[in-house]
Amino acid sequence: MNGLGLYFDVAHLLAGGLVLVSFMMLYQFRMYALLNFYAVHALVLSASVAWQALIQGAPHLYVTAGIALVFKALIIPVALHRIVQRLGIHRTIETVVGIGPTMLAGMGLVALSIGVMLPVTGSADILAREDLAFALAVILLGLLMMVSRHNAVSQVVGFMSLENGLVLAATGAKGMPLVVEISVAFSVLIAFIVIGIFLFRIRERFDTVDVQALDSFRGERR
Amino acid sequence: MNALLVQGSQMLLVLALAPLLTGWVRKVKARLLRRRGASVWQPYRDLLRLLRKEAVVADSASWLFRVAPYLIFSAIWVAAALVPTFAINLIFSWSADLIAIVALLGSARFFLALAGLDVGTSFGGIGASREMMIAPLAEPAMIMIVFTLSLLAGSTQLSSIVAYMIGPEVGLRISVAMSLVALVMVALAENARIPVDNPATHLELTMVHEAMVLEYSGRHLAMIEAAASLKLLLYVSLIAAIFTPWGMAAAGQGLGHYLVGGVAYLGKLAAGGFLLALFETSIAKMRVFRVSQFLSAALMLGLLAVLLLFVSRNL
Amino acid sequence: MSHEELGLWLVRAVLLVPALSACLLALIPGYRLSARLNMLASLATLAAAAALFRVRPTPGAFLIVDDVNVVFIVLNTFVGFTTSVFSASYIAHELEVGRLTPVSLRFYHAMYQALMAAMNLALVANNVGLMWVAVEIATLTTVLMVGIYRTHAALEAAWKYFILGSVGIGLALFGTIIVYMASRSVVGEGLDAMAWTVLVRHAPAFDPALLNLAFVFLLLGYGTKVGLAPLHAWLPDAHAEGPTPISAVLSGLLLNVALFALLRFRMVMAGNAEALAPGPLMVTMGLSSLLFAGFMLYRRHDIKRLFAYSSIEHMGIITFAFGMGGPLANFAGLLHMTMHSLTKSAIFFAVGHVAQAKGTQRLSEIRGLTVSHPVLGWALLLGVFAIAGMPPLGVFMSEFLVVSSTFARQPLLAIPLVAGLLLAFGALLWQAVGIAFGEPQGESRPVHASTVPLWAHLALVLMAGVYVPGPIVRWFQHVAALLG
Amino acid sequence: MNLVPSLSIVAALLALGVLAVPLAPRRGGSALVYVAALLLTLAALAPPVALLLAGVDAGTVARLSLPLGIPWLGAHFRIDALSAFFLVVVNLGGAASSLYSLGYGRHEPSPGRVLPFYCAFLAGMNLVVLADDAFSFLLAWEFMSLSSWALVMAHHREPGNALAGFVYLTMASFGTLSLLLAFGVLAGPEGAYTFEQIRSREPAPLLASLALVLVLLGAGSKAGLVPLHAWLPLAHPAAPSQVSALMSGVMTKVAVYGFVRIVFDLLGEPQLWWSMVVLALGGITSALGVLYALMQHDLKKLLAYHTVENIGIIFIGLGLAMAFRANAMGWAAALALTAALFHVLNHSLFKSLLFFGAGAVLTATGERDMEKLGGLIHRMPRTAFAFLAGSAAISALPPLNGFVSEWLTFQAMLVSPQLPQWGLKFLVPAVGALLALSAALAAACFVKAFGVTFLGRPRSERARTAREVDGFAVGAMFALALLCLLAGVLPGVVIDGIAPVTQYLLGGRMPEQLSQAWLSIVPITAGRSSYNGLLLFAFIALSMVVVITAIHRLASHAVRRGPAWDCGFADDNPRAQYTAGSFAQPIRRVFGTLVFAAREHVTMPSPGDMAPARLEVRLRDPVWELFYAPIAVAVGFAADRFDRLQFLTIRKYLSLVFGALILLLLVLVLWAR
Repeated sequence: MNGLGLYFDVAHLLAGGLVLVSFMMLYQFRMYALLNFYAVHALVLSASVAWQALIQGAPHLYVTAGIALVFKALIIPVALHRIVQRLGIHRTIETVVGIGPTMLAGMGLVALSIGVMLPVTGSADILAREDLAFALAVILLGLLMMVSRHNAVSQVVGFMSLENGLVLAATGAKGMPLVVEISVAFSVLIAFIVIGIFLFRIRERFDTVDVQALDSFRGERR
Repeated sequence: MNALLVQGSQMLLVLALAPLLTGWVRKVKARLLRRRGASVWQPYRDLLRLLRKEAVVADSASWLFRVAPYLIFSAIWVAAALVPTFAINLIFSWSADLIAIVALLGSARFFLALAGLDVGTSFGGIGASREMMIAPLAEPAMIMIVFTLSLLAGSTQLSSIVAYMIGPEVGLRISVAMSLVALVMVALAENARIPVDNPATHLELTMVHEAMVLEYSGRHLAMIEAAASLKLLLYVSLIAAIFTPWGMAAAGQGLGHYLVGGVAYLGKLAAGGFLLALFETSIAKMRVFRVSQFLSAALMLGLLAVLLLFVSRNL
Repeated sequence: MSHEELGLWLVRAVLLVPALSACLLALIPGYRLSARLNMLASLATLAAAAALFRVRPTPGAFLIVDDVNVVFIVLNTFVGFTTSVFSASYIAHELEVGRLTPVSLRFYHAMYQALMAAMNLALVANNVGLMWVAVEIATLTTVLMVGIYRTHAALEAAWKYFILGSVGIGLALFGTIIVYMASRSVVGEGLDAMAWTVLVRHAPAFDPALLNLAFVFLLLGYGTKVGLAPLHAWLPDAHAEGPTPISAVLSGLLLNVALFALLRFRMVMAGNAEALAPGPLMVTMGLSSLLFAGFMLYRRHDIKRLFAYSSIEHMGIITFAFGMGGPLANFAGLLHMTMHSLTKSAIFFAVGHVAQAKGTQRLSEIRGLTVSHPVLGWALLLGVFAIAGMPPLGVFMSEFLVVSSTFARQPLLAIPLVAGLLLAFGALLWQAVGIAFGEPQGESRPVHASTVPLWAHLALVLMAGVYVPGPIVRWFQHVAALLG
Repeated sequence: MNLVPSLSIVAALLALGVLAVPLAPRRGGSALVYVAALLLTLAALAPPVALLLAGVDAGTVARLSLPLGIPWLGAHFRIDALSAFFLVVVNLGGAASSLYSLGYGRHEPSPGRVLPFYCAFLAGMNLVVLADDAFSFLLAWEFMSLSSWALVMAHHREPGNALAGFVYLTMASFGTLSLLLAFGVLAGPEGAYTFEQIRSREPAPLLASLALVLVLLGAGSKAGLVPLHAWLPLAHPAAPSQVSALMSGVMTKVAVYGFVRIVFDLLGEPQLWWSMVVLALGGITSALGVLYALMQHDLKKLLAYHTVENIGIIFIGLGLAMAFRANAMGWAAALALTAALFHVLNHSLFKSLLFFGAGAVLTATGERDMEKLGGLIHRMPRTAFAFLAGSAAISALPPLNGFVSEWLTFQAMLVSPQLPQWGLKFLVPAVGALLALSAALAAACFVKAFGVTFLGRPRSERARTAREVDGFAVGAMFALALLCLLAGVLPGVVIDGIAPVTQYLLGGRMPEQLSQAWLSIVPITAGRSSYNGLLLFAFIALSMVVVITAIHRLASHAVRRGPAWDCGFADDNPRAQYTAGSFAQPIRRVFGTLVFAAREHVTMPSPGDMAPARLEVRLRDPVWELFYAPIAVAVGFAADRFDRLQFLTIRKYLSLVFGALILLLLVLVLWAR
């Protein structure tokens, strides 16, 4: 069982690394740094997926890993760099609460996700269980990022890290069908969002689709 | 046939005696005030004179104005004829119990108030309005008295109540005393006597009954006056029959009993009239809006009488 | 052709007819022709779906037609068809006014069929993953259609819908993954571990903790699509800013499809004795939606947003009913779903014509409709009463069953339920009285409205209030028993 | 006994309602519909009358179930003595109203908004009474509310009607939901919704009490028990008058039916405190109802408030019946229930009559405000006569019918000392005082209503030029007036007609009345109390005839017309008359200061100033301020607060989702512990 132990340790390490990178993303208050860390996030994900493909003997997962590597670690960060430049978005990230409390909340979320996964025993194998706990933590941290940042781009980054958590979970579930399709679908979704941001010229906030329309409309004309 | 005769004679008796009682009260009042006063027969003369006169009816009056006096008179007459005077258990006495008699008087008042409104003058309105303020307080008080009596006697029939009051079971009861007081108060209010109303004045601020009938003249006024007398007689008879039932004849007893009953009745009327006059001369009329308090007191007394009944006797 | 084969073809027809016509419609320029084609395709789909009542294929790895979904498929295709009829007369007016261009119309029709295909796929999918994909496609197509007017408001509504929907999709996916993990250790790897039929059969052996976690994510993920408060935010704006046929389809169908997905998972949950009872969660979400929407209804100024909130309210009631469970409440929930789709889409048909006739969606400018447009006015009023649960219309029966059975079992839960119903009723009544009665105001353009779909829906709702056909009752009862 | 005729008539009425849609705009269409409605309601009278006349021991019950409604249950219908009695009330009112509308309906500006719903309303009321399972009952109940709501909204352009309709239907919905909850309790979690099943279930005492409270809320809100009456004086006057008559005279009785059916028939053995609650509510309702009525200037509103009072009287009777039943005093319970049901019939007769009269006044003058009427007795003598008869009847004046039922109620009260409970012993006389008070106030109120509207001199040009209404309307009013008199002088017929109902519900009945000497009515025994309306009527009529003949023969019959005496102040301005407001002023001062916090404010111009003096009266509605306003304020406040959620940013909405997720996960963690 030594081999399995190694497999397990590496998978564990990579998944844990993903959580760590998520935390580091939470810590950033520079736009470009954030984007760079997102690239790292995607990179770690790609490695993790590739490792899963190896140990599960599921070659199709390499496709997912490839998507993560090419699309998420390269194309998207570059595109977002461009958008930030082109649209003249502020280089600093405005947070809703300070970085410190956000980090604390993040710790709480990790504790929560472990607490939720603790009662899962027996039937589910350990690997999946640990993986799932990390994936859940990544998802929650991604959500936290979305709700604690004012900038549109950092919110998109939050969503993308959330999605990375999903892919982590999906690949961790051994033998799950449609994983590749799902990761492709999500990539399309992200592409849509990024294109949307570009098309609608969403500079500062998620909420308004045009700078001219700022605050004039909030759902209902009074 | 005999029974019908007795009932008929009571009907005529009340009609005949009513103006006399009014005259008697006026006479006593005058004497108490050290005036000589008109003859006790004066009311009869007044009525006859009024009957012979032509009636003057206001232009704006409707048929109701002309029908009402007869209606009022008939209702009160029927009611008065149903109250035991000299004998109980007359043949038609069961056609209306005490509640129905109260309601008959209510009918009369209803039409009197309408007649007051009919011509469309302020006086009629003021009278009707005040009368209808007094009635809603007097009637519940009356109903409470009825409750007390009928709970005691186990019946709302006047004849049965009287029979019970003659009987030995009554005893001295606080409830009975309270309902007597309440009944007297209600009677004063209903008959427009001092302190509630003054039958002898035409001062607009104080009038109630007289204001309503101000437009009446001739035979219509005669009917109204007769009805008022009958009503007074009714209340005196009622109080007499319930609280001093002695001498009352029962149905089917001989002529002698009826005669005794009749004499006793006359005596009771005389005493009642005297007391009324005495009371009226010794008290001042109250403001209209004090009347409500006066009658609320009667109502409270009546209600208290009912409640005390449960304490004093295991019903 | 054997029975089995025929059934298989029918299911394929239900999926492929709309999918292929979506491609075809994307190529056809003329709007009249494409509107007709749209109707024709919808009718064909409806015919195929109706035939599924009689002929059913055995469940495969990907597709399934069973008692649980057959009524929804037929309902889905029926409302899809009537809406396409309504859409034809609605779109003509929009073109005249110039709110839509021929190009965007081409896009609109293609998307309409794509949406139908996606919803049908979500309903017939026997695979949780496939269903997830279908719901996602349906969401994306509606996002595109909501933004079709290209106004700021429409774009913003679409954007909001897109972002919130994406997060919902993510949560639902996570739940789906967990379900797979729970079943994998029992059923083994592969497609089987995601098939409904298998999941329901093996549910008792699943790890309850995993199921619990999965259900939380599924409830929130699909609940976002259902529009449960506090996940509802996209719903009112998406309804209000998109074309009205899309509002009708959103309220009448897409919400149902999402709820249907939840129901499937609820069945799995109900199968596992140790798992967290899904009831309390659903009851809480249902009640909060009901009460929240009830209050929101009072301050609405936009007629479509008003009815969108009413959809939230009704989704709350339905979720509550399924949360309560038991044969009566489940039956009522199913009936309520059906009635709500029919009624709400009918209301949106009426509202679409009304908004065209008055040239506005603002409630304050829509007054005295029964005077200025008697047919539309009375139909709208009837629809409002139907949705408010007045007899003899269908919703009354389901509300009767929900309330009375709840009170007999959990009196304390019935109090907020009744309060919410009354609250929402008061608001709807107040708004409806303003719309339908009083002196007519504002402009009043002639509208060549086809009210046939509208009346057809209302007639069905009326019929269901007094008489529900036997076969449907048996299906509902069977499904209610399955739901536990 | 067969249910098919009754149900076919309901179906025919519904069909007529549908037919009325195309018929309404045509000439003569409205008359056609009303004739059909008249014939149908008359036909609907036959089966229940036959059932009631068949007598006590017949105990006939007809059942029918149709495959409608809740599928596995079907729709059950049944006619028994109780439903038969109420069918008579409903269809009698319906027939009278249809007859009235034959003429009155011609003045309807928008018949299309009245006719279909009128027929539906009649059908709905019939159906409530016939229903024999909870679903059909509530369906018919709410259908009845809905169709009457549509009728209230018929004149939707008049100010205030929208609010009236809103309050009405919201309250109706509240009532229906309460009843729904009550049935939920009664039917149990398995959904035993037919009345047959409910009867056989024995609910636990606590649950039964819960059901009673809910029924009081549900049926009470429809009937108009204080404080649930708020909708009634808004909605009843807003409808066209024939509908006001139906709503006040008949629909509130259907609500009473609902109460009786559930409490006496379905709920099993009553508990003692139930009767106390009902009695107290009845007493308060009757007194407050009439006080409200006295403060009104609007003729129809006044009548509507009077309905509240009469409902109070009916509930007093019902409460007494419950008290006696709880103590196994069947005969006394029968007496009290008979009194209540008698009053149900009476009120349906005279309230319809009075609303017809008000409708006639409204068509003739276009006014409901009494302060602008007056002197109509000269212009509309027949309407005035009928209205007078109705006023006398509702004021409980002998020998008319209103008195009989109140008399019976008093008789039932006088049995109360035999109850063992001290609470009831004390409560009943107090309620009796309230009843007497409200009866006397009712008389005052109708002196005001009749006196100010019909007597005196006209206060406006329109009143001066009013024209008598058509023959159908007058015919309907006279028919009802005649029925009021007949029920008053021959009450034995009605009491014997009610006997099967009490026999069915309580297993006891009042002594047979038609066999009593002279057709007197005897509630318990002849020695205890008796009343003979026929004799009283004969005596009064006879003595009137005798007196009038005697005086006209023997004394004077000359009449001279002259101007009214003006105290020397010659200003014959009709506005110097007493008005409704001034008439009620003494009562307002006596009762109003306490109940309505009535305040009078006099603005007297300074000497030499020619401005008119003003007297302002401010009344506060305690029920509205205590119960309804706070709810409205709370809902408004909450709606405003929640409304902010419509205007959040996407980030905040996402935070909501995030919060919900965290919350649920926390629940999960805690759950697993």
